[in-house]
Amino acid sequence: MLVQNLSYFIEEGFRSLRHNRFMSVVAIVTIGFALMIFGAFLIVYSNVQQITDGWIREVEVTAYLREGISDDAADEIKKRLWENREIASVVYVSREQALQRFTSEHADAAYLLEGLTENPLPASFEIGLSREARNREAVERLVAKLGKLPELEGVQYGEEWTKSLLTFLKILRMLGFILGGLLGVAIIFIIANTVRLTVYARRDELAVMRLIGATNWFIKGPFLTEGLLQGLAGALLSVGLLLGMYHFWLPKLQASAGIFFLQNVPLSFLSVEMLLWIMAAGMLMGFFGSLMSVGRFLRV
Amino acid sequence: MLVQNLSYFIEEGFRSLRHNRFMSVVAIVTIGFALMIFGAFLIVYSNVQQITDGWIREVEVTAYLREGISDDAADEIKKRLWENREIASVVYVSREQALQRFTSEHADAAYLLEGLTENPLPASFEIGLSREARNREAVERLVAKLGKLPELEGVQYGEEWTKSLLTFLKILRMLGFILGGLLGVAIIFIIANTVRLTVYARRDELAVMRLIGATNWFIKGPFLTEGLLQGLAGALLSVGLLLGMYHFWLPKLQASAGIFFLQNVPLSFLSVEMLLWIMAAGMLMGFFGSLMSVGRFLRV
Amino acid sequence: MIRMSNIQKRYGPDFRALKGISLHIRRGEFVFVTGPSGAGKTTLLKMIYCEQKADEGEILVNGRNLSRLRRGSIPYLRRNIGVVFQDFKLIHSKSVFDNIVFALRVIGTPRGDMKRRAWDVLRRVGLQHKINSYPLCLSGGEQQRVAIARAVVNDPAILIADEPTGNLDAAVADEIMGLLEEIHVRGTTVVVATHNMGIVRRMKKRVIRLEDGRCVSDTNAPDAFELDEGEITLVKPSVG
Amino acid sequence: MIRMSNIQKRYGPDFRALKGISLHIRRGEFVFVTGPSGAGKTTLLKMIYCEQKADEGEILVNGRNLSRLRRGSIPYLRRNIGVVFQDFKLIHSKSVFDNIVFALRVIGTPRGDMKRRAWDVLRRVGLQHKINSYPLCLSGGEQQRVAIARAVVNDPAILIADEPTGNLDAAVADEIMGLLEEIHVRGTTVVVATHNMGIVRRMKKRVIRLEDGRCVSDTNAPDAFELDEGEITLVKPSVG
Ligand SMILES: Nc1ncnc2c1ncn2[C@@H]1O[C@H](COP(=O)(O)OP(=O)(O)OP(=O)(O)O)[C@@H](O)[C@H]1O
Ligand SMILES: Nc1ncnc2c1ncn2[C@@H]1O[C@H](COP(=O)(O)OP(=O)(O)OP(=O)(O)O)[C@@H](O)[C@H]1O
Ligand SMILES: [Mg+2]
Ligand SMILES: [Mg+2]
Repeated sequence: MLVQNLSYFIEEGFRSLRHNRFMSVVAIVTIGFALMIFGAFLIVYSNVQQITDGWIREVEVTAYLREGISDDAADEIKKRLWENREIASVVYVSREQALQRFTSEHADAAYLLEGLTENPLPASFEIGLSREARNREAVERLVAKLGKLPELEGVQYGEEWTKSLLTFLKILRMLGFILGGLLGVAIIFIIANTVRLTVYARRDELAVMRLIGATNWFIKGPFLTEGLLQGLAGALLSVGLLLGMYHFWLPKLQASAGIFFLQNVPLSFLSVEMLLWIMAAGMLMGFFGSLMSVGRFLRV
Repeated sequence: MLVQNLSYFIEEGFRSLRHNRFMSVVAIVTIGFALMIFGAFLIVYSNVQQITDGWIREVEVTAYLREGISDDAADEIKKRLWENREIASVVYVSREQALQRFTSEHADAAYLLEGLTENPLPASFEIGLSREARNREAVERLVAKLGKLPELEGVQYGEEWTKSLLTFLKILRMLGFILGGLLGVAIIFIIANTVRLTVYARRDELAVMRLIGATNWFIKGPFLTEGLLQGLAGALLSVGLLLGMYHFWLPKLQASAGIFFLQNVPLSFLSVEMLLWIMAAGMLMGFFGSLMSVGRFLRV
Repeated sequence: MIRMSNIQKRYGPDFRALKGISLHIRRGEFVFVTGPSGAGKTTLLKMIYCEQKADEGEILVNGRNLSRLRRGSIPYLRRNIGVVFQDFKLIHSKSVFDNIVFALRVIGTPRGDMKRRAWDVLRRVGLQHKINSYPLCLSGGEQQRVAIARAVVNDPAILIADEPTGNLDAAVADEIMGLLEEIHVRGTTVVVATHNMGIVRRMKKRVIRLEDGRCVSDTNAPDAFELDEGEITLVKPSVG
Repeated sequence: MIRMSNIQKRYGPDFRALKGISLHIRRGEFVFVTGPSGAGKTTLLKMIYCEQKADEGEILVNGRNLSRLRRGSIPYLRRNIGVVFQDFKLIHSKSVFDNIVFALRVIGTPRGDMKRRAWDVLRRVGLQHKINSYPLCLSGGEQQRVAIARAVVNDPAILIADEPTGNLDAAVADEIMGLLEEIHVRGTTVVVATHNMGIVRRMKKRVIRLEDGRCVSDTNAPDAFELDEGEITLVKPSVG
């Protein structure tokens, strides 16, 4: 009995999709485009993330020691630093090493140091960040923590531009979050509403079914499978659109160097996991869009 | 006669919106959310643009002269540079001036230069960019052009980070363009399709009207005003949502410092012009969505 | 007014609803079309107002050859034809008044006139008290009368009524037939498809009988039908 | 089987469609409901299968008090009641076969049975050749017969038919009434609302007459109606 009903729901969902072709196509295209937007957003977001993460990975924190701290004391501090989870590596650079490095790095300017009587460079720790700490917040947190150590004179991370970049990336990330959140909400509404309209277009039939003595869940069944199928078809369409654009349109766009000379920037596609999530989301939204809508027309 | 019809179309459009309340609300909410996405995207895009434009404005190009070029010859070159539209200001910095600047800027490292027998610094032009050239492409074009001049030894724009930033911004801009384009297309489809579904739900009435002897344009009239009104209402809803979020939700989000410590980043809203464009777009899409759809059901 | 010659109508590849119908209905005539369920009455009427096109044969309505009519001209043909559809085809989202008025609006009646005429015709079918109701809030018979009112409101040259009394009691049906008769007297060509042999007999008009897509009889003598339908009936003039 | 006591039904604040109806229809009875257009026949029938709720009064159907029925139980009530709606209410997106089958599916008929019974009932109403058509591709009378087939296919305890012959010619109408009679003989309680006095007279059953929302007569003597409706008719038993 349950099996018979279930197979009826599925059969009937497919039949209805086929029968109401215009409506199905319109709904599926709408859902497809809505999910495509979301997918495109995810692609952009994850690519920006990837690019900036690469940069962040290069960020290195340098902590300068106060004058007059012995190498032994420095060793002590190093051990303490090591206890921080954010820190993956600590290299001690003594004053002498710093001077050596300077002369070798600036060989052409070696004469600048020729007349020196005293070594002007401080000793320092070069701190490498652990994988988890390679993000803006963690870096800033670490820097703030290090700033409180009395043995350290100053903490510097990367060059000046890193700071600007980190701020910018923070903004970008926040904006991405906001945009993504809005997108998510909007797309849920769009898909659910589209399915609602398809149900609305057949409100008369719903009433008839109820008058014949069908229970609500028996009436809902096929509409739910139909909503689910519409959502799935829309999701497939969106993935198809994204894949198509990624493979055929993007290379052409990148090749038209006149506008964006970005031939060499590799943009990655969504992961299979993400794609599966999109499908699942489409199906769920279709399903719940139907669910919320059908009940409305069963008040007879 | 025409006036009578027009007033009938408008009256009837409003009446129909009111009569089919469920459908109107669903359609308007869908359109509203679709346009909201676009509006939110525009806000994000224009803010990112604004932030990065501030940085770009600080970009200064420095062109180093080859050794052995006299001050007079430099003057000649300066005049030629001046002819470039991209260049708003050129300041000649002689070798002596460069040395002076170095010593004053690095007062604490003055001893570095104490033993010097010869001035190691080259002469240079500090080039300010004109307003139109303050963008990534123009800067790169200018740099490439300058690089071809034999009198110049090297051209440097800003510091190292500027290059990374410019590349990144280019990518970001391209991605923004792609995303924006996709969004635009998708939203046109979504809105038009939503309006189509509302027309589909009343396909029977369209057929009846035609059987009574109404001409196609007479039947379409009220549906077109209705589509237009739905689009307009959706656009107003989207603007309302955006304004609401901008004024009430964003400050709270920024205040919840735990996640994003961005209290001090001022995000600007859409310009009035943009808002008007959104309204116009909503109305147009509603109108054309109706137009494309109604005809389909007038084949009797 | 309406002339058909050898009309054939196919629905799908192997079903013929009309199998060679030829007839001529003159201006100002009053004609009944009868026949069993599925005989093709509605299909025949649909030909006249161009809801269906003939596959073969020619139809002339009001001098126009319908097979040569451009799609854009169909509305102008229909404005001269009032139709009472078998399934009423009222616009559910419009009130009774707006349904009637719509038919007037279509032909560009001035605003003031519209109201008066709508009232007038609703009074004629006995529905002035339902003027602001919506079709789905009316009884079957009331809906049918609205459909009739809408068909006659703009004084069409041809009136087509498909089973216009199927949901009406005998008394109201007689009134409606009286209304049609009156319109007929004013010069309108009237074609009524019906199963109600009582009415057909009483009206004493020309009767075209279809069976299985063919015209099996076409006569002005109502007596010819006295013995059909498996029922013997003695007809007296209407008392109401 | 059906017992109403002092039923009042309001549509809107100042329109009463039923003004105190009390009646009792026993199990296995066959009852006609007649009355002029707008008298409240359909409204009365809608009470029985709970499409409309009474504002006052009580209805008992099959022992259940409908005013106390939970919304969730309504479907189970309706499964015992076959209804031929005045406007047919066929599901336009389903074929004739699927429309019939749907009524069987609702009550959980096994798959094999469904097909057989659908065929059977369609043959009874003379539509086996239209089994794969869609309702909008049928003539009015054919649609009506599908509606009848759907109502009787699952052998309901109560059969309600609202104007079931409005679109049928006399011969088919008689066949349909024969079908109803047969179902009645098998034990079903049958309630038929109709304007067709010819049929009412011929069937010789109990007749309830409504006028303006009131029950004006309730009798088993068909002779009482011989002089109404402005038409005198001599009735003979059906020949077909
Ligand atoms: N759109 C259609 N598609 C396919 N077949 C159709 C269509 N319309 C009508 N038919 C078939 O054509 C035949 C004639 O239909 P028509 O509606 O003309 O009958 P009718 O004489 O009006 O019958 P009734 O008295 O029952 O209304 C019927 O068998 C019907 O099933
Ligand atoms: N849903 C509704 N809302 C408001 N009024 C209604 C509604 N349904 C019916 N009515 C009114 O109630 C009255 C009785 O309607 P009902 O359908 O019961 O009549 P009926 O006897 O079936 O008539 P007919 O023979 O024409 O079908 C009518 O005047 C009708 O306009
Ligand atoms: Mg017909
Ligand atoms: Mg009724």
